[in-house]
Amino acid sequence: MTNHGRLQVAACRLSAASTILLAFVAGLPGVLRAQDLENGKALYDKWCAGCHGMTGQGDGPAADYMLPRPRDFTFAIYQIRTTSNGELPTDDDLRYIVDNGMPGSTMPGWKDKLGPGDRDDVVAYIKSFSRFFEDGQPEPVAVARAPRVTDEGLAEGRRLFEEEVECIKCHGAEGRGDGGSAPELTDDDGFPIRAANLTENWTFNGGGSVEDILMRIRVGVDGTPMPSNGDAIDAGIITEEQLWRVAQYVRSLSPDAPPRRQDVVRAAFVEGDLPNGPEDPAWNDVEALYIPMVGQILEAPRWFAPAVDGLWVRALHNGEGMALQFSWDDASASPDEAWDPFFDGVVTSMVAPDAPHLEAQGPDHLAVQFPLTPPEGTVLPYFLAGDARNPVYQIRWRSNPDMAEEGTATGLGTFASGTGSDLTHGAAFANGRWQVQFTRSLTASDPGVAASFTPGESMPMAFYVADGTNAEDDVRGAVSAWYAVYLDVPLPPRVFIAPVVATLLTAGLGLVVVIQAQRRST
Amino acid sequence: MMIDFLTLLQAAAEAGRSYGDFPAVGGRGAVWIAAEVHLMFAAFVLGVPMFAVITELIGIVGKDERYDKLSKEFTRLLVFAYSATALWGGMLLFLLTTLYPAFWGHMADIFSMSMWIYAGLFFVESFTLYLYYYGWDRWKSGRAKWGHWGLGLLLNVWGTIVMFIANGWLTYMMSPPEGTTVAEGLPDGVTMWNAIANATWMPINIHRLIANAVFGGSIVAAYAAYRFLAAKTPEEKAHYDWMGYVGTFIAIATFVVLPFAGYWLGREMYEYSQQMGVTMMGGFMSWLWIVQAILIGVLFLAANYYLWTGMGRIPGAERFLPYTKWMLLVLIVCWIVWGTPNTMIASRDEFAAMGGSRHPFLGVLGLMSGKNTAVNFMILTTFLSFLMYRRGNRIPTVTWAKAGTLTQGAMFVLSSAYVLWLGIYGYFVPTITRISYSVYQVAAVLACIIGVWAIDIFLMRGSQSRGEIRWGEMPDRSQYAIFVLAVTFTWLMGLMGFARSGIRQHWHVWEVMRDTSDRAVTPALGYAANMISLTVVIFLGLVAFIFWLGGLAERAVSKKPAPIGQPQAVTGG
Amino acid sequence: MFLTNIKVLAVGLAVIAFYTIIAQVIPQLESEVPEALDLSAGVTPEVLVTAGEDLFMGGAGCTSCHGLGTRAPNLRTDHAGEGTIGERCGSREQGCKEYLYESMIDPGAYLIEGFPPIMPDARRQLSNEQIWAVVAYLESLGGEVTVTADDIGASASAPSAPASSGAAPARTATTDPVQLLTENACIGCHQLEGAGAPVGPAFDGMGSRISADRIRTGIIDPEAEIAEGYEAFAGMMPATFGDQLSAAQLEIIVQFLAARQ
Amino acid sequence: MRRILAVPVLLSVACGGGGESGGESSGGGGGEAAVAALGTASIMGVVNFSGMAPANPAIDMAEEAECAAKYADGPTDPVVVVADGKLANVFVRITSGLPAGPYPMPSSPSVIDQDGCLYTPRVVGVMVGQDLEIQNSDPLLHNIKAVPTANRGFNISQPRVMSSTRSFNTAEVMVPLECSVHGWMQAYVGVVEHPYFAVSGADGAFTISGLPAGTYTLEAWHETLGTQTMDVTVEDGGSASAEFSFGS
Amino acid sequence: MKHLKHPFTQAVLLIVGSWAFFKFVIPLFPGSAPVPQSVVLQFTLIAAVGVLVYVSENEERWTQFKAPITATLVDANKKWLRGGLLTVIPLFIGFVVFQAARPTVGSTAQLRSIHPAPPGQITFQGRSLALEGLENPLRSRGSLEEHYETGKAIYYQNCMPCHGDLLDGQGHFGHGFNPTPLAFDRAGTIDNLQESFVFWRIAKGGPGLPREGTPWNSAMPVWEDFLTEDEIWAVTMFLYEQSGLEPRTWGEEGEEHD
Repeated sequence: MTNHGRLQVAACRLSAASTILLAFVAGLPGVLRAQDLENGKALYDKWCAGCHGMTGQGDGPAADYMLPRPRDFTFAIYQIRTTSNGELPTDDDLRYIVDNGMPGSTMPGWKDKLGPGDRDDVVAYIKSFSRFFEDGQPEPVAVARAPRVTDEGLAEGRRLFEEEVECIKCHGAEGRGDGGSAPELTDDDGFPIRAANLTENWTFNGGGSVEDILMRIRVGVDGTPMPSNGDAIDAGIITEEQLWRVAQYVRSLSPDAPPRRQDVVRAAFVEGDLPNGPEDPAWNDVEALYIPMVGQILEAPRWFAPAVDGLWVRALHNGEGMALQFSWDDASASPDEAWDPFFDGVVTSMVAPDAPHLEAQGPDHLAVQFPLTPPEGTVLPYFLAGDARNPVYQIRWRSNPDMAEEGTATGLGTFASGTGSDLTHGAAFANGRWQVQFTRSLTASDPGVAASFTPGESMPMAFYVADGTNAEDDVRGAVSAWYAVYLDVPLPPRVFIAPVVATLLTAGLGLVVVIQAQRRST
Repeated sequence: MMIDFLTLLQAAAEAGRSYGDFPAVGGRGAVWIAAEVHLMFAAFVLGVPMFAVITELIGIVGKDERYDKLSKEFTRLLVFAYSATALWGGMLLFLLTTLYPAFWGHMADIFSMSMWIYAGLFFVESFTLYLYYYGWDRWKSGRAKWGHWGLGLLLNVWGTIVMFIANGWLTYMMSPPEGTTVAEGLPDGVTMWNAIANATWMPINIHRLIANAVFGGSIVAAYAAYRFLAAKTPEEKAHYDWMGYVGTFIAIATFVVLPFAGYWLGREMYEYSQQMGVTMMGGFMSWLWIVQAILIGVLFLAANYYLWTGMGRIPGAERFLPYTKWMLLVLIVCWIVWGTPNTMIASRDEFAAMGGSRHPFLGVLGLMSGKNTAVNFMILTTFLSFLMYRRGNRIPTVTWAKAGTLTQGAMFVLSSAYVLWLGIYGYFVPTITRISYSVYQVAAVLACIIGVWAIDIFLMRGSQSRGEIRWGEMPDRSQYAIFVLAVTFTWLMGLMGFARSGIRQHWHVWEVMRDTSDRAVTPALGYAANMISLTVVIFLGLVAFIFWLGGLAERAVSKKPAPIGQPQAVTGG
Repeated sequence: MFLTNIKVLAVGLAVIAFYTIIAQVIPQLESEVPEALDLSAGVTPEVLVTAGEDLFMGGAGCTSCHGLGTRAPNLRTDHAGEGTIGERCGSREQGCKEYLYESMIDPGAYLIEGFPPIMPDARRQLSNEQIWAVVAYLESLGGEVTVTADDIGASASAPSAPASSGAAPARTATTDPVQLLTENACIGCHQLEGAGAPVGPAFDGMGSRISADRIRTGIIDPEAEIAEGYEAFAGMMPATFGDQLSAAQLEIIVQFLAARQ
Repeated sequence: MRRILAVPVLLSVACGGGGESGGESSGGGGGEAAVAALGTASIMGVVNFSGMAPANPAIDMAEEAECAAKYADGPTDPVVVVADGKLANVFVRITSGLPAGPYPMPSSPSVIDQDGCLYTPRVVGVMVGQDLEIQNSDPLLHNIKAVPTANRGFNISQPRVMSSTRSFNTAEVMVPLECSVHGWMQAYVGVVEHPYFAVSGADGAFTISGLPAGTYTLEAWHETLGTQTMDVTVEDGGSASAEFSFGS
Repeated sequence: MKHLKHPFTQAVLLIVGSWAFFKFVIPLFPGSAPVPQSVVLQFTLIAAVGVLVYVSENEERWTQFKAPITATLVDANKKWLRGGLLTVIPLFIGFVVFQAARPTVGSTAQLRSIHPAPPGQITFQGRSLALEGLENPLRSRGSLEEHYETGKAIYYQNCMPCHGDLLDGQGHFGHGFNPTPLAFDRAGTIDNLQESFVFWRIAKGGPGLPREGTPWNSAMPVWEDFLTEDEIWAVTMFLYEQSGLEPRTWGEEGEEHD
């Protein structure tokens, strides 16, 4: 660089500094408190450095265990902004993330932990990691008001989603992140990254409201492949209202509220035949239970970046047999060559601490387990594939070759397959979602291999799901704790007799009291 | 194969030598019932003499024959209760030796000497009792009366020593001295005295001594309450109303200090073994203390209820009535705080909504700081009720009456403020510091009680009366409160017995001698509650029988009812 | 009067019932009795099997080799088409339990083809009762449990574990370091020239990583310092080698390993 | 991991984008355009390639039929473009020897087009502050994503035929451009603080003109073949030749 | 207004009001949460007992309170009310019994002991370790700063996914387990415990819980399989440091209600 340039730089740096200083001094009196970098640093070192690293490079001790990685502050690339694409976020943007965290990632919200002043200090300190902030910050993008949500609007949104804005390219036809370009996506650091599953708005990093979604579409998500549509608006190709339609459509892909947490899957009693496949329309009327799934990080080899975060379970029985239907979002039917880049990316970036990695994509897995014998009292087998004392009965399914088997296990990796019932299965993959059905008789033919189910009783049930393209296998994957399936029974007579008896008894007692009182009063 | 079978048979025979079985309730159940009923009778025969000696003293000092008669009436019951105690004690002994021979062998091995002394003292105690009862009318006046009272005192002394010895055995099971083994005899450096005077011996002694006084008082009160309800004449009603009051007074007055003894005991246990301490307070038994809190809440409320309804028969007490509802509010709030479980019972959905097994807001109340504060407030409130009751029909005449009352008020305010402050501040300090706060709180409450009481004694000196207490004008429901008090206290004793015994879990002697029987499991609270209820029913049934017997004897002794005068309120305990 | 009696009785019983009900409605919890490992007299086969299972799965560390099927035959599942250990030991002529017991106290006696002779004498880690418990457990895997208290008593008088007898002599008086390492089952867990398992730090290149003194300490007191990266295996190496090797043999091994650059 | 290349501190401060464009004067177009100011000398060079050129990888464009249709023999990724021993897409610039600025700003923007799901040109140079015009000639969605280290990046969606303009305010060689929708698409932008740079054409030739007399260091960069430097001396009005030679 | 002063109305209002308070108002307090049904019931019961004491402690109030009840039972002009109550109350009881008798699929109430009693000694990686009286050896060895950093790294690599950055038991995997992972950031959790207790829980995890820790849904891994003794001590130290709580010491002792 030339002397001249250097001087100029120095001069402008000075003026920038003095401007900031001036702004501070001017804004101070009583209203604003000066952001305290020292305090910010102390708080940062204590609470943030574990992931983001002492020098803000996103290389804290936990970083290698995560995918996506923690933010590297030194480049000032921030996903969640209200400013134009490529620009710095405003302080409010940063504060918003510090306050609320990033759902769907490991970043928690800090508003219950740190005071407002403390959070300001942390924001100030985070900004000090990057020179870009020395130039001041831009204004938020102005956004027009949202049009009312209408059916036509949603249809228009869908059209735009698929044909004009072409969100479908990455996010897929039904928004489950299974678009044609999805397997090759990487973030700015070259780590593999998934297109968001738009059917789970509670996992959207920047919030799941229509307004949040619009802003992401409008200005993009920096550091990720998600582009800004600002230029398209400027060029007159897309109108802002159309973007609102897209946002409204995207919001409509998710349920109104995140699935409520429940414990028990009710297997309703049906007369006659059970559904004959996972896509049987009969399943549509059956109530589904959402099971949150999390990484198997309990026993080696642990897995910190599971692909599947939830599983929907439905169940039916007809007194003779029972059917369980599972559906979960998985962008690929593994193994899938198209996803090799993603698979390779996961393998090279997830430095699993416990075991060497897979060479090639395996199949997708689903396992559902029950205690082999109904539990006594509160004693259940260990929820992770049972324990030596309390074996579990597992039904396992694999996508390729498509097969299901049953057997017992007494701990992770001890599955012994066998035949204990007339288990059959069906599986279907479409638009980034697996649907699998298991059907079997209620009673096991071999009680040493399979569990039996009794109508009217709850049977504990736990799950395991793995995605082959995410470098998962039969021990690295997503697990759940114990839930239960309850097989409905026709109401027994005592249910009707007991209330009648109780009513009559109470009425009789009441009469006695009345008669007694009247006799006394006279 | 044959040999193997024989070996197994032999093994079974050996196992049979360590443990016996009992039909229906099982070996443990049998010992449980026998031990608990024996214990309740023992508490009765220790508590009632205390009661008798105190009332006799009041009678002597106050020259009031009512108290003397009261005292005698109960000593008569004591004679029957004594044999019941011995009977159940014998039964317990037989059950232990037949059902737990190995364990009993171990105990005998260590304590044989003290067992002989125990038996000897039992004789001495019996004879003292006979002398005390049958000499009542002979040594009626003057010095002889004091001598008679001395006999009563002696009776208490023997009883206390007997209890201390037995406590030595049972506390040894909880906290044996270090180095003890199951091998024959005691190791070097450990003597029988060490085994008796172990870590929890003295706390248990004190705890039981106080509890016995409460127990004696509450059973006496229940007896009086029954007689009150059954009374046909106003005189009789007045007498038993008064008797019920005296019994309740003694029960409540001693009950107020019972939690402090409990703290000491718990503290010693924690110090002795962390594992035992955690099992007791935080772990397996944590819910037992919620049940206990409910029971003690009932006790406090019933006691206050009795006092408040009793104020209806005291002329002038109506001026205090508007305050009772606020005191009730304090009691209820404190009861709720004390009864707040730290480990809540909830479904998974509820746990999820709470974000864990602890409620983020109420969980705070589940901690020691909150509970301790609540208990101390309940004690202070009850004490205030007493004070109001006592002052009901009095007009102080001393010149400094106003200042005195204000000082008393200030003491109340200061101590409650201090207790409250410590309770709140306790959340902001480390556990170890917080624990010491309970001591300060207790000290503040005790200081307040003693100080206020001392002032009150002088304040009431020579006070004028607003009118005599109309004994006998008590609503029936107040008498039921006394029953509730007695039953609850008996049940509470059973519960605490389970707690004390249960924390040893699968040990006969903590970490020395294992319970290797198939009933080594510490039962769940439901089973324990059934056993407790069973023992309580047996005990109360027998007590009722004894009372009935006493009634028979009474009728035999004097056909005509004793003349009833106008008894005075007890002014000191 | 009668009514009063009834009322009093009712109040009393109601109070008792109330407390009893409260205690019943809360979830019932019984305490757990930790299993006493008193396997001496009057022990039943069930107790032995359970205790043996605990040992096999946990304390005794059997599964670190027998669970994988690569270092040693997998005992819990089918091996070479002969079924689980309980099934296949029945073919042994001296009887199943005798065979298993002997295999445990003298592992060299019955080597299975294809596996390295790396199993240590079980008596180094387990008491006589515990060994029988493991035998009972292994028998229970597909076979009938025939171990009884009798067996334990009968073998109790047999020579006890070499570890506890103080200065038990090494099996042979060899001075060949490789033979020593093999005989003492070291290469079961440490790799030598690529052979062996990576449970402990490899012998290859050991001299370049740590000093001779450190090697010596490591053999005599394995817990003294755990090599980086092997923390998960801490506690697996028996501390009995100091007694088992003669001073000269120990020194030979130390020098041999220190020279492995 | 690209970011690991540390940012040189001296280059690190820019002043709101306005700082260095303050010296703007009339100037020529991009690298090839004539430049009025500082001098009249020029460097005319050529980049040779010796040996067998590596085969360029084929691209599976099945998902974009409209693009695929433009390539008769099937699309390939033009990583190394060699014709008659001449290497194209080499970015050449002067790294030292220039007098202190300010330098004249090229008057027209540099242009990069997305056509047939590939970037043309694949390598482009811009001066600091100079506009880069990004065109989309494909009737389908591209996003153009710049992943610089010293500059602020951008990521623009271009759902249809349209164009956007961006500029960089700090020198950076090279700024990668990519398309997330089409993982194969790759381009490079050389951002230089002066206008003396050029990109070799299909014939391997490049020209840097408008230089004052002096001795300069030239640096040639190729995305897979690395960089080479050489010193060149020119006189006023004269023209020096420079020849780079890459090989496989 | 006259009705409001009547003890009967007051009693009814007080009981309903306190129920509403426990059920609806307590969850509104800052940082609060819905109160489990069992607790609401318990509290309401206590409040009802208090109300009963209130109406009956004073003769006059008691008579007043009883008046409407007696009137309903006796008065001739209240025949319809009497009849109505005699119908409605038994029907309501019948309904309640029906609800109770009907098989439901709702989750069952559970009781878990948060802090079960630790054993006297444990086997840690093959060695016996007496817990009673055991202190954190790191506190008297080396630099505390360094141990804290070690502990921090271990926490973030292993514990954070469940127990969370905030130590509030709500890490990104926390919601998948029941019971939810323990929060360390509140008084009444680890500050009630000696460090040896924490060490035991970390080393042995969910599978090492005693019976009172059932149901064994605890997802706490057995960390002795992953970490060394010193690492567990370091992470224990980190927990206290980071949460600003102090471990319970072995010194002077007392009890703690739970």
